[in-house]
Amino acid sequence: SGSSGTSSSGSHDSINYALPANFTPNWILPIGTAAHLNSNNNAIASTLWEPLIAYDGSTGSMGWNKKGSVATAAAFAADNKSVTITLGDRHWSDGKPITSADVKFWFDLIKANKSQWAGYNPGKAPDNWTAFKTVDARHFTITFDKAYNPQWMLANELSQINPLPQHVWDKAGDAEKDWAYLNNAAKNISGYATNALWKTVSGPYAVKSFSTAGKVVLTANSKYDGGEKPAIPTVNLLPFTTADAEKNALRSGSVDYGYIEATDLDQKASFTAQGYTVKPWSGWAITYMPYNFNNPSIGAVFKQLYARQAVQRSIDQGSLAKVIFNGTAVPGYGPIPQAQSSSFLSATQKSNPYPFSTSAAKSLLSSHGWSEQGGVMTCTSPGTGAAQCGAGVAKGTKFQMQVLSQSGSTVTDNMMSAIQSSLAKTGIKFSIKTAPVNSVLSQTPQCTASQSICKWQLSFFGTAGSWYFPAFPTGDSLFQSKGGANFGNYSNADVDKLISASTTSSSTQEIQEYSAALAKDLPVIWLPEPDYQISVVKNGLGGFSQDPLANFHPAQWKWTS
Amino acid sequence: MSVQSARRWGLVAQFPAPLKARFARNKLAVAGLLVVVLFFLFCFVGPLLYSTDQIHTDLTQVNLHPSGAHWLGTDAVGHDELGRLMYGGKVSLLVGLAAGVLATVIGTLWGSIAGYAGGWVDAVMMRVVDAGIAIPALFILLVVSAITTPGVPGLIVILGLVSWLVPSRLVRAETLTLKRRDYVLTLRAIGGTHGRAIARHILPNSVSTIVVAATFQVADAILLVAYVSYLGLGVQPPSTDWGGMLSAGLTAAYSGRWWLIVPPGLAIILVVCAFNAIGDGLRDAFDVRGRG
Amino acid sequence: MNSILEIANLGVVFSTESGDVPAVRGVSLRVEPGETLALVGESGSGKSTVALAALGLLPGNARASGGVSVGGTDVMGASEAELARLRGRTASMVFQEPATALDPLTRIGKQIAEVVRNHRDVSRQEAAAEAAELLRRVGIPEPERRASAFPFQLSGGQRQRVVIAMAIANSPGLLVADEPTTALDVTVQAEILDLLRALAADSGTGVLLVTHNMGVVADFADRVAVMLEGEIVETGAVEDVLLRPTHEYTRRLLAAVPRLAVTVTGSGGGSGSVVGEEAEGAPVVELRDVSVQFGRGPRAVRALEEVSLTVRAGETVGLVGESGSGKSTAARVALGLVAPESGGVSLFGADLRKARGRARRALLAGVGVVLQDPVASLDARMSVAECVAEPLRVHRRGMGAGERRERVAEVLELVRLPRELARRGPRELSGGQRQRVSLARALVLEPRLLVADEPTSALDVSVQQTVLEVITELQAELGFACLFVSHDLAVVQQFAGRVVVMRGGRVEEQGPTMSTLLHPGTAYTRRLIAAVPVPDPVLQRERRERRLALGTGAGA
Amino acid sequence: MDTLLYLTRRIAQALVVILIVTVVVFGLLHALPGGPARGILGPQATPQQITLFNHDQGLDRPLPVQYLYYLRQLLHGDLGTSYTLNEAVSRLIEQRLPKTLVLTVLSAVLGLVLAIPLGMWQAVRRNKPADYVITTLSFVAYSTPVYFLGLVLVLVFTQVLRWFPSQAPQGDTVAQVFADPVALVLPVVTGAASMVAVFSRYMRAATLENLSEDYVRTARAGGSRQRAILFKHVFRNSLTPVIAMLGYYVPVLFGGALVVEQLFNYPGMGLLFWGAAQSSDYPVLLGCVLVISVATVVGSLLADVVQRVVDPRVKGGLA
Ligand SMILES: Nc1ncnc2c1ncn2[C@@H]1O[C@H](COP(=O)(O)OP(=O)(O)OP(=O)(O)O)[C@@H](O)[C@H]1O
Ligand SMILES: Nc1ncnc2c1ncn2[C@@H]1O[C@H](COP(=O)(O)OP(=O)(O)OP(=O)(O)O)[C@@H](O)[C@H]1O
Ligand SMILES: [Mg+2]
Ligand SMILES: [Mg+2]
Repeated sequence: SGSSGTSSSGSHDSINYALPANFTPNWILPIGTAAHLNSNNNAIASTLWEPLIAYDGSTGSMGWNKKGSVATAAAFAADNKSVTITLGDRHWSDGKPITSADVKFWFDLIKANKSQWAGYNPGKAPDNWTAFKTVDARHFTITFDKAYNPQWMLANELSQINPLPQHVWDKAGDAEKDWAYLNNAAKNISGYATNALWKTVSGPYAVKSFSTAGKVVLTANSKYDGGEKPAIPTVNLLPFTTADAEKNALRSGSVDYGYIEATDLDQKASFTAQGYTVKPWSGWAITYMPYNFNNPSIGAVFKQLYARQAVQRSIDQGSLAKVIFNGTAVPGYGPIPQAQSSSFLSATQKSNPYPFSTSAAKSLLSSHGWSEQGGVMTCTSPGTGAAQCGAGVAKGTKFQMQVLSQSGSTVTDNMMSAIQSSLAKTGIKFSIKTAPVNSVLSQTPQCTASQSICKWQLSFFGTAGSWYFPAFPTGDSLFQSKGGANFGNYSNADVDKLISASTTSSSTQEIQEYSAALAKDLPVIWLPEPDYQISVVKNGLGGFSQDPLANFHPAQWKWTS
Repeated sequence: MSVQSARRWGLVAQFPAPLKARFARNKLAVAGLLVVVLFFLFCFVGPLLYSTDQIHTDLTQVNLHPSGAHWLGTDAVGHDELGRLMYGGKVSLLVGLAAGVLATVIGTLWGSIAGYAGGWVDAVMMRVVDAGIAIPALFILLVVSAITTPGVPGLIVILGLVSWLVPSRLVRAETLTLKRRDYVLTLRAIGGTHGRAIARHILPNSVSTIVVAATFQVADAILLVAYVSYLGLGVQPPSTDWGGMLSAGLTAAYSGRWWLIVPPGLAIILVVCAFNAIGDGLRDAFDVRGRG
Repeated sequence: MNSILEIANLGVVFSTESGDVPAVRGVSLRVEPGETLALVGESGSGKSTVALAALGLLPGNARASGGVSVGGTDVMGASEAELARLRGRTASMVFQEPATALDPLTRIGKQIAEVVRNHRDVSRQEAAAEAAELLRRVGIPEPERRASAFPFQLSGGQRQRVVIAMAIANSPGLLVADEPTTALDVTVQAEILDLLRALAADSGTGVLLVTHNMGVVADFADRVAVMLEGEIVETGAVEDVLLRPTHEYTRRLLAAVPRLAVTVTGSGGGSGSVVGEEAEGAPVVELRDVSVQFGRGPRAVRALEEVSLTVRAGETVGLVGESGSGKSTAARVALGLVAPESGGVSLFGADLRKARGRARRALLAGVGVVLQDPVASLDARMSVAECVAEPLRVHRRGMGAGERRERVAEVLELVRLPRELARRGPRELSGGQRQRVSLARALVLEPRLLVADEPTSALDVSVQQTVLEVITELQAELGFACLFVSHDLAVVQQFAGRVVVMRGGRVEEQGPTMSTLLHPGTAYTRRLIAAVPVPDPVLQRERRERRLALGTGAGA
Repeated sequence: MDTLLYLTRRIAQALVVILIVTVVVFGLLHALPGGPARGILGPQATPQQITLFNHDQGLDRPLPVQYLYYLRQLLHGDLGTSYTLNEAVSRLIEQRLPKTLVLTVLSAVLGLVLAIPLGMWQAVRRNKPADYVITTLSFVAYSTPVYFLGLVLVLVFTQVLRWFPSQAPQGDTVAQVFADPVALVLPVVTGAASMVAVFSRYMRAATLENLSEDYVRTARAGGSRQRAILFKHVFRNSLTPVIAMLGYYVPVLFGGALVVEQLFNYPGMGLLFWGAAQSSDYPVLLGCVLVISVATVVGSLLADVVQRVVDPRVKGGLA
């Protein structure tokens, strides 16, 4: 029925929540391949099957939200090589208790099918979990291959575990067959509301309807016995084709919880007048443009730290955040998210080692053998000496680079224009090519100089933030040599050591050092981190804070007036 | 007055007198011609009189209301909007004109060869055209723009390549009738070559069809540039075009920044209208039938 | 006075881009009930304009002065509604072009019924029945069935009959017929004239007949008015005007009319006949058992079936036959423009289909071509000089510009066209001039073969005469072979040495012109000859009687 | 018989066209650098996951093999499975196509219903003020980018006047869509605008041409009134060339549908196509292009057939 065409739920028995533009929910299972498990599908799945350990920012600060978790305690052994977890006294919606067997079921599924699993990263979970030992129905122990930082282990690995209703889902008694069976069942979207498989839930909500066009209606799970009792009986998750369409719906009042774009912020008053509150939702993320260090023409220049400094000093993050983003972005100077205060952030990163100054940038280049020719800096003094361009930079090399940037956002386009303009003042020519974000990602792979695909120089896919971290912001796949998402092949042995140390040692010292080292070494061009979204919330809806991990938690939503 | 302004336009000057007169009688067409000339002056001469920095952004001067310093205000990165209108107009007009002409040239060659050759050559060539019409232009645009950077020349080629199909059908239809004309047959009967038949008879006689098609192609190409920019595939900064300006301005629609939307919107509408009116006028002028 | 049509001092001026064209000046005439007035005169003299003015159908750019009254109604002053009441009832009109005069998408029965219902309050069924009856009256077989045909399913003659049926649907007092038979061949023409005559006799309808065919005038009219440059120069009874013309122009006009010799004593015979009968030259073009089919499947048209004919050097062969009999197709096969399905064609003794490249061009260099339609034969975007020079550009590539200009001027002179014409475009010429340009182009290379398809069809009789004389002279000089296609037997008789009569794609008979046309071997040829009207009212009356006695079984 | 022969020929031609389309589209897609995997799986995907994805989707096989495989699937009516949407492409199209058809067919019908009388009226009033006004308006309607027009309509009618809702009907089925006719008004009007402009021009030209035909004079000489001539004769004769144009207008309609669907939050084929293009979802892209090209080909086929019905002359003409 055309419910969203009419006004929002005045009754307070329900809420209309706008999903991000052009996203349609299409996967119910909390396990699956990377193609299926994006963060929004994940958020819906976690309201149906509560995670073992909810380690997120939904309580206002980053940490373990015990009310939203099945586990009540996790005791690490003194050597940090194993953990023993205690389950709460909880039940499935069909009345059966949640036991260690349900966790082991998950554990076995993932172990047996890890290559298919979205969360898999070689060497990490489940590879570094060597054994699962059931102690009793509500206690079990997981053993690791070596000692780990408990906070990291909780936040980034154990938080991925999701107790599953083994008594309903374990049809074959064989992990591989069960995986195939469950994934197959999940391929039938029209069965999501009817298939008995999906009726046994542990979370605060169950699916009432799940339309193939993307509208999902959740209804409170009356058997829920966890800590996050749902306050609103019916939750409507509404898909929108574009942000504009969503904003039109907002303006006509048919959405209770929606979003606007940075450029709309000056219409704040009109939304306030309509009974909304505008609440920016910042993400636990960083935004950057990777350099392709292996690019055959400009890679050698990128490898020079002074050159990267000159680029970084030509970018006025303060003005960008204030003017282009209308204040809805936070300058970021290193690998740790800066919108939230955290113990991971180093003073060096926080204080911005390379403040904006095109004249300083220019003199950096001039003092390394570059001079301006026709408005573009050109290497006139090649060589490896202190006042020379550096290894591999040939005479006559022009400092010009091209970014492959994500299309479809006015703010991004404006930011690129502004960056282009300020780089030009330094004498660096910066040209822009845009493509849909998927195309950008496809065209900016890790590569070696001889590959034809290695022509890319800079890449930008961070309109909504480039990289969302799990609760513990390590850089292992981002900045470690050969890391899976180290697109530009950045490589620095010292940094590699700091990254491994940050996950194994139990202090935050190492990660702060890592933060400082990368803020200084500039593995990428650091850019302002935009808010995950600028929420527009109906007055009277409260009782929650917005999770920087970019998940929504409907159970926390309440009508207060 | 209007006849004179029509005469000043080079193209018209080459047409035989009655054609010119007939064109001049179509008031909309003359108005269209005037609009096009004015916009060309605006975009190509205007910057000499009203000079602005369209290369650098100025984040201290963003979203300013129209004022003495900035007649049409400034945009979200601090470009003077009036200057930007001239700057973007250059691209829109240039790309529109060139792409329209390119499409017409390709279409004319393809259509006249297919129509003249007939038989299986025609069948094959026309199936290709059918397939081209059946593949959404948007798809081609997306794919091509993912492979190469659409600079101005690139954009011209891409738009030309997606829009030659309609003129090729028109020219083919024209060629099919022309090649059966007795003067072509006479030429063939005394041993004249195919090349001569196409070059001396068929193309000159389809010139009205071709010129009219070209005018409409130009109008369509300007619209297509705008559409392409809306989809994020247009020219890149610091360049811009009216379509890009308009779609960037759309987000300001609710913020009351009319000066970011109305000028590029009007410019597109006016110029496309103008080219359509010119095409219409030319068609009327070439059409000897149905007069009076 | 109770004239059905009375035109007093009519003047019509057309406004065009290039200024005003005074088409008609001070024309006065009247038509009495039951009488036929023929309006004749040279092309462009304003005949059609007068006819249109009679019904108030002048185009939008015309300004008329003077008075036109039909059955007492003042046409000039009448409102559109009054005119609508008048048209189709008091006065109606038959137009020249049967091909385009009918709505292609409406069944003919409905179109006729529409005229009936425009003026009479009858039911649909009654109107339909009446339409069928009208179709029967105009001689369309199986009228009930044919009423549901679309115009494209009818032949030209049948279409013209439908237009006539519409015109007589409400037994009008005045029928204006603008060249009602020019597009039709002689046999059909004769039938339609019979039909109109019967109508005039039966219902006392006055007829204003516009035509350039003196035979038709002689056959049909009671009185004649002769127009020249927008004015009437002579009026009188048909015998007087045709046999004893007083105005100099009328005399000139009549003198140029080719007369079909119908008795052995007639002089007839042009120069062609001198060489013709011996037929000793080498064959220049030869068709052997040629068959041609257009289209495929059930709609295929067999245009030629096993046609054989030969044209020898120095000889003129006339190709005659009713419309659609395959004359033009045969000519096109000879030129290599239509590939025969079976049979062989040789040109100058060589097989054109086997010749390629240089050899082919050499063969074709000896061919001169005049195709049927004078308007379509010249590229309107070229000047006359360019048109005529085109064969030179194709075959005499080495020729200098000056030399070429000289040669073009020479040929134009040959066809009696002034040099100044060379710079004009074809649109700026009269029909007759255009046809001569086309002839000049055919002659510019001094051909060994001239294929001329109806080279005089669009001409005034006077111009026609000039053109034929030119060809005859040149042939005597150059000795080329000539294949001459025409449906005008009188012209062929004058001009060709041998004649080939075609019917339905086959050669009906062939032989020396004189003997074949004076003593036709087949009933078809006899009928064809009998249907040709002669421009002598007395003689024509006799011929008509004889033709009717011969029996015109041939339904169109 | 004749018609049957003609139809077989046309259908054979159509199949050839569609085959060409698949080759071109398939070739172009695979000419894209990088392949879809990284785009689909996101920046966080590991190289192993990318290899696995490419293997699962058969993208690691040689291109001709992939194409033949795709063709074989196609012959079995299988359009593949979306990379991202967790649905078979055929199911997606089955869900989306009817919605888009509702929109485009309504727009086309509205467009024609307005354009045809307008065009005729203009022809009758040629070069009179009314003609100039309508001509100018139709030029403006044609020249306004659809997204701009849509924006203006939304702004005026949903935000200022609040006459219509800002979204198209949100139902998933055609019946649900029709249940909310008020919400259909703006999207349909937006889609119809350029249609009215284009087809009123065609109709005007065709009518003008027919008005100068001889048969009009014949009818007038038979005493028919102007009105009767217009409606009985000129109308039908002018309509045939306009119908012929309709077939080729199908892709344009789809292009317009994309924008309308975006503006009015109406997930149909246009958005499916756009989304697939944005996310490198090859099977969906291929499916959409195939559907659009089949629609175009079928559209022109239908236009021809309709023309044969309306115009008896065409029979045997073109075939
Ligand atoms: N609609 C028109 N506009 C301008 N001039 C016209 C128009 N119709 C006819 N004329 C001109 O008026 C003159 C008379 O034309 P009309 O058609 O009456 O001649 P006609 O005697 O019927 O000739 P034909 O024997 O060739 O049919 C011609 O010079 C012709 O060019
Ligand atoms: N290109 C064509 N396609 C189909 N049918 C044709 C074609 N050309 C001629 N025909 C048909 O072939 C037959 C012979 O035509 P042709 O033109 O040779 O006749 P004709 O004797 O020259 O007639 P006319 O005296 O009218 O010029 C006619 O039935 C005609 O309709
Ligand atoms: Mg006439
Ligand atoms: Mg002929």
